[in-house]
Amino acid sequence: MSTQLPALQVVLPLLMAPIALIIRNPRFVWMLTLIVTWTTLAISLSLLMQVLDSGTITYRIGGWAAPWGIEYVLDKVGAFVLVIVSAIGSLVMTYARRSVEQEIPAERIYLFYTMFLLCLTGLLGITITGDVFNLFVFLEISSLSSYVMISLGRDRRALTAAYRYLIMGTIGATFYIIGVGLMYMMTGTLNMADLATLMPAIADTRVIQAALAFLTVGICLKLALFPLHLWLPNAYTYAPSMVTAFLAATATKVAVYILIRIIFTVFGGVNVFEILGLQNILMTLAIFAMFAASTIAIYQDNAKRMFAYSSIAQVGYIILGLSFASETGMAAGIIHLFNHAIMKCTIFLGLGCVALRMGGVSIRDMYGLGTRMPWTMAAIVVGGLSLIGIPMTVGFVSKWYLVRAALEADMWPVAVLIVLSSLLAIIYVWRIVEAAYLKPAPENAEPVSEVPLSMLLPLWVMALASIYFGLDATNTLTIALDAADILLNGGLQ
Amino acid sequence: MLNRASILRVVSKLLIPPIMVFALYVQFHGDFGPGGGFQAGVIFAAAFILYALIFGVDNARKVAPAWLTRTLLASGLLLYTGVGVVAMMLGGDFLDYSMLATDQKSAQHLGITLIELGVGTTVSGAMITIFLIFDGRLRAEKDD
Amino acid sequence: MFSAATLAILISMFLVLVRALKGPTVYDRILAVNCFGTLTVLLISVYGFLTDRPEFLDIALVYALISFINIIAVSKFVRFKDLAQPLRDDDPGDI
Amino acid sequence: METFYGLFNYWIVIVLMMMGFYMVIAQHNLIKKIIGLNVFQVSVFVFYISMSKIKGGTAPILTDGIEIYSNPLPHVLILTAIVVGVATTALGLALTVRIKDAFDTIEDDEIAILEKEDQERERGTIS
Amino acid sequence: MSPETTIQAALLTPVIGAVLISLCGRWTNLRETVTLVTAVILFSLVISLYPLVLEGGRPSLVVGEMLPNLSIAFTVEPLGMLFACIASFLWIVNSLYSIGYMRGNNEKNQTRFYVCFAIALASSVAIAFAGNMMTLFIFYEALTISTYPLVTHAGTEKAKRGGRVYLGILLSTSIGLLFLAIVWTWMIAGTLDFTPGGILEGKASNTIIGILLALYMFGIGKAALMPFHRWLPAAMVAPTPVSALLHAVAVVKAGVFTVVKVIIYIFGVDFLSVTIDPDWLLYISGFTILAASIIALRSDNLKRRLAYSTISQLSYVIMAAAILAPLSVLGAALHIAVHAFGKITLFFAAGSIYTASHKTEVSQLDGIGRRMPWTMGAFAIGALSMIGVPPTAGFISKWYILHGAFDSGQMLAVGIIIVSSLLNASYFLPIVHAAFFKKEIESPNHDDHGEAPFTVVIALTVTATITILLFFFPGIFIDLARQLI
Amino acid sequence: MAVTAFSLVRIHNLFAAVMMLGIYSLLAAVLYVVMDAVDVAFTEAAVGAGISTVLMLGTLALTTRMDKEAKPLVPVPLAIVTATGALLIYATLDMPHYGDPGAPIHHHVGPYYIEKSASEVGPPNIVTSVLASYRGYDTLGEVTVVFTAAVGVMALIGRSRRRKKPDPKSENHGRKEQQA
Repeated sequence: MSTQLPALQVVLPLLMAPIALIIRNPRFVWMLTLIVTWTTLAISLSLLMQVLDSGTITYRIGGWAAPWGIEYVLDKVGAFVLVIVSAIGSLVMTYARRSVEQEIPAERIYLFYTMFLLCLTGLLGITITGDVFNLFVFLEISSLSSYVMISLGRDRRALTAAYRYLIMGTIGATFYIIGVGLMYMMTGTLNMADLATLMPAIADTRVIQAALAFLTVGICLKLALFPLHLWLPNAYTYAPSMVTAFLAATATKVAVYILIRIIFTVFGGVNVFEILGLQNILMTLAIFAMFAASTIAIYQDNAKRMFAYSSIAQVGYIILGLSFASETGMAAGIIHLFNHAIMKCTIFLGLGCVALRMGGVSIRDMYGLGTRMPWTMAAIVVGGLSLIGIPMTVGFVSKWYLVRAALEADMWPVAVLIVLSSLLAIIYVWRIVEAAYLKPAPENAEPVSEVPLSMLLPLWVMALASIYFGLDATNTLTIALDAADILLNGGLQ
Repeated sequence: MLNRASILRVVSKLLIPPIMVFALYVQFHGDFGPGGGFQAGVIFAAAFILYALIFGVDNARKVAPAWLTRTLLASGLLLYTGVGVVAMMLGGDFLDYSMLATDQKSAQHLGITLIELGVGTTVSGAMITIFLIFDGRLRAEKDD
Repeated sequence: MFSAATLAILISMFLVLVRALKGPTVYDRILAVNCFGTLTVLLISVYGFLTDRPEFLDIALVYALISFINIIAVSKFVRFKDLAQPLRDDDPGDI
Repeated sequence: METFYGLFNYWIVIVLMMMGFYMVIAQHNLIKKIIGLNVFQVSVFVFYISMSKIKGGTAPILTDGIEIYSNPLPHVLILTAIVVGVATTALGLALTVRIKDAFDTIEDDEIAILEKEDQERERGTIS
Repeated sequence: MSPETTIQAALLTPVIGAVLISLCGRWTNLRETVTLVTAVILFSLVISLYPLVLEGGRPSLVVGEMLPNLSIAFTVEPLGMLFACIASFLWIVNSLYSIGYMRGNNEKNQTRFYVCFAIALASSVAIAFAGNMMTLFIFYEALTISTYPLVTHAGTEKAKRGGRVYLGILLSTSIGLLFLAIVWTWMIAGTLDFTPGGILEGKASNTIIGILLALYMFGIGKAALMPFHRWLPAAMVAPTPVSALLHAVAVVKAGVFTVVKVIIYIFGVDFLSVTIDPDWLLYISGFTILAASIIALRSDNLKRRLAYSTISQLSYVIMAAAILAPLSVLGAALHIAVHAFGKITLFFAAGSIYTASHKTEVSQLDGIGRRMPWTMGAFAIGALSMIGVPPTAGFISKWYILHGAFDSGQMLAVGIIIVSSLLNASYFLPIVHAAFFKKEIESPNHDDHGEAPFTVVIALTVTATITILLFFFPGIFIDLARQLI
Repeated sequence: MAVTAFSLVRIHNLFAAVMMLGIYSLLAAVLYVVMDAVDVAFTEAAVGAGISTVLMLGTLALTTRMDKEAKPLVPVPLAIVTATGALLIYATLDMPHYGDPGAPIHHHVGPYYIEKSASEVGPPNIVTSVLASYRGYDTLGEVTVVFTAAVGVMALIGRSRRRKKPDPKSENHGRKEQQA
């Protein structure tokens, strides 16, 4: 059975989506989804073990060999991202029930969970596939379902947010398709490994350069790199709490993963960074993202929006790490991918708890919550500290590696910028801390109780994870370093 | 007002069955000529949409209540995935049709037919659902 | 002969297109679109014979069909501003 | 001249694509944005199909006596892409309907104003 | 118990204590008993390692790898031993004092106070025992975060502002400069372990060493080198036991401790003196000493005056280390201890005055010595120690620093020390004088008050006594510190 | 086709725009036929000209029929579009010419399908065999996308079961309740 795991990883949630549609009963659907997500987590973990043991796994769908059929390729990066996505998915799902019951009309809950399953399918499918077109298909599955999930938010602005995301996302996907088309035109194949072998011979044609440009822009739209981020803040702000937690922790990460795949696998044999000055462009944009987004975040009154901007800044960190194109930088990017997923998930889950009890997540809503919802706020603070990069949290590990990568590349101004921008995080995180712990609760406030255990538990699992992986980062870092090594030196083996 | 549309009604009544047959033709003739599950699904849905256009969403809903379209929608996808999973259980890779029968060609043929059927079912279900919802919405709006 | 027919159809398609663009009334446009559909059907069948691939007739058939439904929808839309009949109060719902 | 004929097809497609793209980003009407998206995507499809064409080839349905067929792979891809496109359109339209319900307009700039008001109201009620 | 287990226990005791305290929050007596018991256990654990370290043993403990090739490790060496002894001992005294103070002033959120205090102590002990720069940095930040709730304890707008400055300066210097320096050091040296003689020798050019030194010195914001000293006066909004914690027990001590540690174990004294001879550090610390003293002279608020006095005293340590003579390094290590006892006495006294009479300004203190003889007596001793007058401990450390300065011919440092001692005298002695010899100003607002609560008086008497005892028996620290050179 | 597209850019009557989109789609389909992509043409005819139009009409009926007043060309998007277009045109200069049998795509994976599909899979329609067998997984994804869209539309604007007495709030649940 273990040889079938790569297929099961994606097919299981896919298979359960229509079943969920037939069951309809919210409670049962929730349970089904819960079981599915935990199973996918188990599968992804065992896949990671396999990959760590025996190297890259390939799986031929339909039994057709690679360039003719579609192939699954799972290397360390992929397996790592799979674990991130499925772990976040299962925790968020555990958390979801109460939050969803409150935020989504009862008769639509089962549709919502169906969407969630599909979104999970899409994200997992993107991660595991070794075919550029298949990637597009799964990208669309995840995107379409996330548009719907976002638009189910309670505020009417959720609709426009989803609409804008739809437009931007589709433009991104179409750009991606143009890029794929251009590549296909010059090579005649869609398989990533095959493309990688054919690429060096034709790398200096203008078609391929244009293809690279289109792919990069398309993907950057999806991952909300700085000037292309406009869809993100509203989408994260007005989406239902659990959707924000899930998407913030996974969707942009998977988009980054696509970028890694394209740049380092498909164009692996070519030094793409030198062809188009891509390195400088990405680095500049990343640094801009770090500063601009953090600065905007400081001025937000809505905590969700604040952290949405912070997400944009953090994506900047990841891209910055990648743009060093050194092993350390790459590892920094990958590790931050993981770490940011953990901390953002913590924060947004925490905000979801606040929303459940207070009905809103503006700074004003948090006055005095430090004593009224101590566990929730403490978890948010842990996530916030991690965002700043305080030692003993995951954020510190990423920052350490980023700075190291910058220094290794002899770019000490960049290193200085990295630490400076993380200082901006102090300011916005501390706005929350002050509101929660130093402001008194409004006088006419109704009594607020802590959220139920089913929500606290996943929240604290995430919070503790962000401490644990900050203290013991050896395992994750070993994987990240290996993965970086493979990407830089081996392509798809 | 509807009386004036009697020509339409008669013509439609005459047309709808052939359209459905044509859909089936497209479905199963996909191996030899253009066409296949997707197109067939759309044509099938088109027949239905025609019905709904002429006789109203209410009547259409009677023919295809929500549970039916929902089941159509789900079962197609289930059928497709099911084929893959069965192939997997028989020891092949996911969607490896050659596991379905002993002879390579007939196995492939069986597999393709089945999944095309799945495609057709889901697509027709989806199109009908989407259409009915859009138009149902319309009436609901006007009532308010 | 088929080539000549193709050419003729192309020309008429162009003319119809002009009408569809210029309007001026909605009905002009509907008619133009309808004509356009019919002409496409013709074009495809003629082209099928031109290249000796009779399978193309299937496509032509679908076109004819879709075009028909389309026109009904459009006409109803123009006439009644919507596409279907009133719902009753005990509507079972979509979801 | 040969270049011109050889690439003319692509150029037309690119012009079409860009018109669609322009519609998407410049139009304020939500429906027209979606129409633009459609135009954009259809042009991309045509682009794919153009590259699959081979001189003297014919439709990739095996028949006796025909040797050259056009490349079937782009056709398959585009079949999928079309479906994805229509799915996106359907969702986009559904969203538009909801937006119309909620904001009573489908003009992007008017919505932006309404949203700003929302935001101010939010601040107003809390501060 | 093996030394490893002892280290483990010493690190865990305050953490467990914190948990217990938070559990006992509802029963105040139990809560405070737990605090005291934890403090006593911690101290006995720390002191039990003392003989071993004195004999030259360096017990160490590796907790685990945090990053590849970079572990969280603890090693007890003399300087750390010194710091840990001071911190854990003063915690006992400070707990006693806080009980009186917190109850006397009816402070809110007392449980949170004790919990954070215990965590801060845990971090301090971890800093003291840290075996490499990474571990030290981790707990350095932990200390910052855990003291933040203490600084903002009052929860008022003013407290919030103070907290902002406190956290802003400490975090931004540590993340912005210290962190960079650490990463850079690691890249150059390939290790961060504290090694006698330093780890940087021969690995980088003099310019880079210079830049690194600057990054470290300014990055360690807790050492309050100007211009990053603003947090100390800002943190004065906190209750007095917290100020004592900041100034004497943990925070600033952790800062100067780190400075000394970095100079000795990262750069290496000999290496520094032959490569770059950091005169600028001497100038800056000298400037800080004088400037802070002058500001202290001009402040009327007692605690503010004490805060600036701390800033100036901290720079003594930095300057002593920067002289790079063996004896002055010894003096630096000693001064950490001496200043701790002297300053905590002064703060206890200030808090005691506040508890008893709610007076905060220097000008209100006329004649108070007659009402609160114990308090003001202790204050006088503390002040003398700050100035460096025998028979107080301050004399000893100043003696060594001066000695070192003479040895290495740093006449500028000698001059600074002498001038600043005069300044010290001129801002402390008037207080003592006024308290005992001026007539009390009659004011209707202040009704009669006597001495502060009993535990408070005990605490400050103990620290004052030790300040004097240290003059006569300095061996306990000197023997340790001698191992550094 | 260009004419149609251009008119789409300028036209302000949404209804007319939808009609033009239909024509545009039909034209595309004709092009597909000419370029030998019969299956694609089939789908485009069914979807682009049929379903899309009907859906658009439905939306129009629910919203509005007229766009706002005419707008001049907006510079920023125009610049973006021109840049993108220029990049593409620039790229075309290195492209294999239209219909060129020597182009790489006619030499790698494509021909394999043409040669082997009959023996490996069976159906004479190569597109079908590629679609359903070689790249069957893509098609599964495609079906899932359709499924997603349908469920999405249900979730977005599906009506819940009606009560005997229609309550306007339950219809547009959420949104208006929020407003109220």
